[in-house]
Amino acid sequence: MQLHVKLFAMLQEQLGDVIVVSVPEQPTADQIKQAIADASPNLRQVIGTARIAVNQEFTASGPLDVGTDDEIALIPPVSGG
Amino acid sequence: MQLHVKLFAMLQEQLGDVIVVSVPEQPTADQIKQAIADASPNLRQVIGTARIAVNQEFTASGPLDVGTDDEIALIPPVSGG
Amino acid sequence: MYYLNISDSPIDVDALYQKLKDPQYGGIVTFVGTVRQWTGDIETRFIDYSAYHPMAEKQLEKLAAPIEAKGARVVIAHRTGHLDLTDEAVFVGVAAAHRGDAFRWCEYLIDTLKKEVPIWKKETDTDAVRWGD
Amino acid sequence: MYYLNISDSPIDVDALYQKLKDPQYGGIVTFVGTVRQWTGDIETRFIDYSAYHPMAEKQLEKLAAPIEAKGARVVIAHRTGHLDLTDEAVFVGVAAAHRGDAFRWCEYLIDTLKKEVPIWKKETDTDAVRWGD
Repeated sequence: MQLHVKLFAMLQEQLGDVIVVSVPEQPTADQIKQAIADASPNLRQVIGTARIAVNQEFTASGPLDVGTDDEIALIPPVSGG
Repeated sequence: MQLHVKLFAMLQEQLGDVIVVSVPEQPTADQIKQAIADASPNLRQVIGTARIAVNQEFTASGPLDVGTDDEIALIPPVSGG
Repeated sequence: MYYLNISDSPIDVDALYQKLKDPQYGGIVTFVGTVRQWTGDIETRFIDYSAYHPMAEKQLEKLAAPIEAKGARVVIAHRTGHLDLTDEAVFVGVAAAHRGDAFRWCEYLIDTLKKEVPIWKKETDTDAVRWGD
Repeated sequence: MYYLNISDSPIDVDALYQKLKDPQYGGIVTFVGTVRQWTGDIETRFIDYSAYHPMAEKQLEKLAAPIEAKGARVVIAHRTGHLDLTDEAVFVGVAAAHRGDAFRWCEYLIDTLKKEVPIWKKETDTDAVRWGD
């Protein structure tokens, strides 16, 4: 399954607004992050510390019931405030 | 020794800006309060909860080295803020 | 350097806040106490605050100096005289490099002010006049 | 009802403070985070903040709602875009009946905002550009 993943902050600067990755059905957040890291190995570390959000909610561990209609985002460590 | 003691808040309303009381030489704060309470027995309770300040500093326990030139004040429980 | 004021003038929250801004501080915590309408079943109409002025100002200096000595900035203002509902009675502000310190010191200052600074409130409630709180 | 805002407009501290005033609250605690010049040996020139807007606003609602459910009022604003030294980046205000609650909840909100709300800073320092903090 192909997912469009929104990118932000330094990842957006490096990779653009969206990255398209191939993942298994019902992927875990870690599988999505792994697919992004495989496509951008020099950003592996920051991708590793990022979280996945689905439809603007942070995800828990475990398989995610996501399809191509869902809004997926990779959220690097936040630094507001 | 006669002391002029400044009054504030409800004590000022009841007894005026200053009360003059007779106390022993080097009185303790409790002795000053006792002299004021003896002069105003119906205000004994609030006088009991008040503190004595000398020259705009709260006093510790023990004899106070005060004379007629010092500024003595009876400070009822404060309620600013 | 700290700014401390006790007067009958209305408290200008924005002007006091501006005194706390400085490139060296990243966190500004302020506490404002206003005249509240209800305390349980008691309804307040207005409050008169009075102070033993020179001593109250000295006490504020004693509170502010040790916090400033830690590198923060302190701004405290207390209004006296007649205050209506929602009027500001007290402003306590601390600017510090780190926000945890600013929170801690601001709360310490208002807690200690309420115990150690000779200011009194006379509350005119709908049912009675009450001194203190 | 809470007021939450994330935008490029400058933060109007006084206008936000006014939203917290109400006869039912006696204590208002605010935290303001400003752009600080020095962090150790690093000198900051300016900061650009960006946000994942709809999610950031949802996250703020999740923070504010439980505090409002306790009877307090919450006002939070975060600025995005280009900020210079001493510009306000964030305002967090809580009005409550009791000041201890207002301090606790205000600090909880800024602490949690810094962990859970998708906003990022890009700091342009004199020696380098740095993401995050």
